[in-house]
Amino acid sequence: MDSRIIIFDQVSKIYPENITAIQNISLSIDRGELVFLAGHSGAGKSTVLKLIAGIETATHGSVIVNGFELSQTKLNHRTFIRQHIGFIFQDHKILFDRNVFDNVRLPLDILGYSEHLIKARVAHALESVGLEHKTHVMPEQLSGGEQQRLCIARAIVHQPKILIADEPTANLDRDNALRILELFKNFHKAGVTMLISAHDESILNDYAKRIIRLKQGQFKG
Amino acid sequence: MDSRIIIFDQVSKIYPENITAIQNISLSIDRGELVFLAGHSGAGKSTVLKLIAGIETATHGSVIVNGFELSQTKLNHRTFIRQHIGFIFQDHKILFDRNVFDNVRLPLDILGYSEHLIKARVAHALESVGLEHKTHVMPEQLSGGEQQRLCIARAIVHQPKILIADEPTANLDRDNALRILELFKNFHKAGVTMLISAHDESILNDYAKRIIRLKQGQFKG
Amino acid sequence: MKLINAHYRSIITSITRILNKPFEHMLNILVISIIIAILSSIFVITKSSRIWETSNINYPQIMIYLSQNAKQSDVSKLEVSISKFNQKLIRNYQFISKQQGLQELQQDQQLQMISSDVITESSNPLPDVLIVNTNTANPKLLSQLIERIGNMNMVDNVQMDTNYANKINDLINFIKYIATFLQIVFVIVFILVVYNMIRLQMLLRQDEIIVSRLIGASDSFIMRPLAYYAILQVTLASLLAYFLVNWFINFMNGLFSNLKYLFGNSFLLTNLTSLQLGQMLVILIIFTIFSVFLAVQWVFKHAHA
Amino acid sequence: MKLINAHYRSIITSITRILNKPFEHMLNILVISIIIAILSSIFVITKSSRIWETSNINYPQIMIYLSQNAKQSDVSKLEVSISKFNQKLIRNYQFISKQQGLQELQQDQQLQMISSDVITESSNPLPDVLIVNTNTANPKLLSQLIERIGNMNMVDNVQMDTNYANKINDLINFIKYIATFLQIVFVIVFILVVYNMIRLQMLLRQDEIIVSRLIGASDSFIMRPLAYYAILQVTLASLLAYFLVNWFINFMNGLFSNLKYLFGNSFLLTNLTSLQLGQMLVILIIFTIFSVFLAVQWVFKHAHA
Ligand SMILES: Nc1ncnc2c1ncn2[C@@H]1O[C@H](COP(=O)(O)OP(=O)(O)OP(=O)(O)O)[C@@H](O)[C@H]1O
Ligand SMILES: Nc1ncnc2c1ncn2[C@@H]1O[C@H](COP(=O)(O)OP(=O)(O)OP(=O)(O)O)[C@@H](O)[C@H]1O
Ligand SMILES: [Mg+2]
Ligand SMILES: [Mg+2]
Repeated sequence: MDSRIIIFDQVSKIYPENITAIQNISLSIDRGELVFLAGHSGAGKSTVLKLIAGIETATHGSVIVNGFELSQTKLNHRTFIRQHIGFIFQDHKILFDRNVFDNVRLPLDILGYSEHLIKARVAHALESVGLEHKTHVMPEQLSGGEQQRLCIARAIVHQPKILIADEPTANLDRDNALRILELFKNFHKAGVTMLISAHDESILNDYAKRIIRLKQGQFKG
Repeated sequence: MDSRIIIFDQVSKIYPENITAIQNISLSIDRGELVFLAGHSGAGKSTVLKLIAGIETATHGSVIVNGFELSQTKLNHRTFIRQHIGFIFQDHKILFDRNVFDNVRLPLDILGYSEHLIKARVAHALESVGLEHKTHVMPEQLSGGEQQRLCIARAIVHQPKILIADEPTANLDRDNALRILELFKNFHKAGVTMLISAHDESILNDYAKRIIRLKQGQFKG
Repeated sequence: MKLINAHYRSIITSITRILNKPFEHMLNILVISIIIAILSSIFVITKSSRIWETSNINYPQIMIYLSQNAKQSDVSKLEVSISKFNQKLIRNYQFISKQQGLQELQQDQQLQMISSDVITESSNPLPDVLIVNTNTANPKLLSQLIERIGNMNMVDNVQMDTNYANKINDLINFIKYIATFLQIVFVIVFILVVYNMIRLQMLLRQDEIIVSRLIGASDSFIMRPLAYYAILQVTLASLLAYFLVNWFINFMNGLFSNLKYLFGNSFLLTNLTSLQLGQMLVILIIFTIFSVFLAVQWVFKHAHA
Repeated sequence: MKLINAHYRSIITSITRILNKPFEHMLNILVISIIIAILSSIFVITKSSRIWETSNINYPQIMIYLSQNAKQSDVSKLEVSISKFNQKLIRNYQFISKQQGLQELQQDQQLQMISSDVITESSNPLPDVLIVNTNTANPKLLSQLIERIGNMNMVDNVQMDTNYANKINDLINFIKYIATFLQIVFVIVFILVVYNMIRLQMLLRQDEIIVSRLIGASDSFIMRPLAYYAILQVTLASLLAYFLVNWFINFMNGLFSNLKYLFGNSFLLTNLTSLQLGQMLVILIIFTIFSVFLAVQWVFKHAHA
């Protein structure tokens, strides 16, 4: 078994109207590795993460996740890969028509878990992010930071093999941010492969095993 | 004319189900002042800002903005006050069904500006935040930081008397954050009253004229 | 000036919205126009049948058989008393003398065989007859009328096909019944569909509405484009319905002209006049604005901002 | 096991959705049910009128006048040849002898006055008559039939109210025309309304669909609750429509029983059998699933994720 779980081989992503987000990037990430992705606004961080989850498709080069070359994988199989990834979206993508509990259970519904297991798992995930007292609250009644933590709970509830977090601490004060990073560290210890983007490197220094720096779609130093 | 444009007099805000967000806060802000609001996630920063814009109503005490006691002002008059406030929402509130230009023009439409003036004002606002090259792009094609700057452009396009920004730099890298703060400083110089919340105080140090620190709904030190 | 500009922009906005997603909006317009078309068809049919009803012999005839020894002067007297009856009861009458009666009888194929040899001009057993065309199908009024005529001088016998009278009366009531019933059903359907259309439109634009409110939009700023949108929809639907009804009328009139002999006179559907079309449109638009108002209030309450 | 669980959850979800916003969904159900009710009413009416059509004397009668010197044996021969005609052309026939004809004639009020003195049993000018009830209203077939009968032995004269035949034929075609026309219109309306309902449902749940896709939901995971939702709506609407039609039938039958004498026999609408109801439901549901599929594909294309 290949020790590398994510491989980028000379990947470029050009959005419509010739907007080059990523240019000729190659990288590989081992199973269980913890990698940070840093870079200015518009550097291409989110694009890299979306390519891994198969949400965007590379224009050139190949993206291989868990042995699958994504651009050659059928859409239905790509959604299957997503089921094994936890994704914390930069714009949250919270569903405002249902309460915190029902937001967090969504990945488990997709995987077809039983009601019993769902209750236990959701409770555990909410506890990890410190939202256990908001279980039955509607998302619009949460503060910005609480919403962010809700997204984290949804991404980890099905205990994915790969956890991708796009600026997971952007809306959090230092204490809460450190708490979340601590949580991620535990995941890392449990063998989860992790990719975390951040525009603010200062908070990473204690944790960074490996930092990839992007600048205008290319690797930097 | 009262030099104070915003007055909180023993204000408390208790959300449904007895969630106390703000407890017995009194403060006053002078015309043209620049004030920062700091505090942990859930401290009540957004609540204070929403009370000023009349989006939420105080449970106890009185909130006076520009001479109007908001809780005694009719809804229609409250929307009138909002027209003179620029609000940068923590959750952006971008309309994804229209392009950047049409998002930014919205406040001018509400004020009934002519097409000619709208074009000039929007162009100028987009330029101030560095989004002039994205004028006709759909918001979903913007990176997280670009979306945040779009919100800032919409809040300043009608040159409001009061500018309220709820974590305007949360999604921005340091360079872009400093650029935005520089922009705010220029507004401040032009006489706009400004209230900016942030969970991260480090970036404020160079600018802070006055910092109000919240902790669990109350003033702190 | 600002207000005119605002209205102008709202109109442009709603037209652009419809042009941007023509298929979706066409569906709505089509459904609404079908409902309006059905409503106006029912209106057209009842209106036309009322015209047809009054201008055609479809009310029962009363046959007055005079006694054999009635003279010309008796007939004249009788005619005078009958012409005094209310227009609403009697439309006109017709005198058929013994001689005319005989001629008609001789033209009847089946009777020819038996009558030709037996009955001749000299031995005419037929009475003079006065045929009265009534103007009502109400059985009560008709039986009163028959009683009064029966008591007149020189009247031997009065006959009316009461069965026929009842039939006509029932048929007319029946048609009115069904027409009213269908009209009520389709007015309700129209109300529900328009209200629902606007509610859904608002739900689909809920983000826009909430954000606009938050940055200071007034109720009217939000209502205006929705109202124009709905008015535009209903107007387009009404026009489409007008053409549908026009086509339906032509189609039906084509059929009716083939069926001409089934009805006393040719039954013709007449289209709505432009005045009626205008009135209908105004009523529909008033209702539409009211619906928009209700729908907007509903969303405001649920968006509480 | 997982799949059954998933289906079970989808059903529960769609029921909860309907129960959570009963008013909105009731509107949809009502509109759909009215359309279904109209469709099934048309079906019921055409079905019932077909039954009525075959069981009532509404096809033209042919009167065969035999020559005066026809004997009993001639009549029998004639009856045999007529009974050989196709069932589709001739339902039955009835022989009326001179004597019977005379008796009937003597009972006719108007003729009594002239015939009683003149025509007696001994000097009976009437012919024997054979009345044939036909089974078709097709003018071409009827005139062929008349020609063939006219050429038969001892037949003096063949008469048919061709005018009446044409009327009946036209009327039947006319009703079929309109029924078909209305059925097509309302099937189209049904398609548009259901498709639109699901599309709007999906637009309203677009966020949910997009987010679900992004975290790995398959097409069927997204389609399932929507399909159940739509099926539930259509099923409820069908049931409601069934009651509406039932009520309509009772209402109409009440009216018809008053109008009994207008129609040869009492005209009765019969409701859909439970088999027909089941068939209708199955067809509607198949169509509904197809609509859901189309609508889902449409949204997937536009959400391209
Ligand atoms: N769907 C899209 N269509 C077109 N252009 C896009 C799209 N998504 C991103 N872009 C552009 O690609 C570039 C990189 O975007 P990306 O979202 O990857 O940046 P980022 O590093 O995540 O920035 P941020 O820190 O602001 O989130 C930006 O210039 C952005 O405008
Ligand atoms: N609409 C609401 N209904 C109920 N509770 C609410 C509502 N909005 C906020 N709260 C609660 O009030 C408290 C303060 O919220 P607020 O949004 O003011 O915090 P904040 O300082 O802006 O936090 P953050 O930095 O995370 O945005 C939180 O506990 C939050 O859950
Ligand atoms: Mg990003
Ligand atoms: Mg906040």
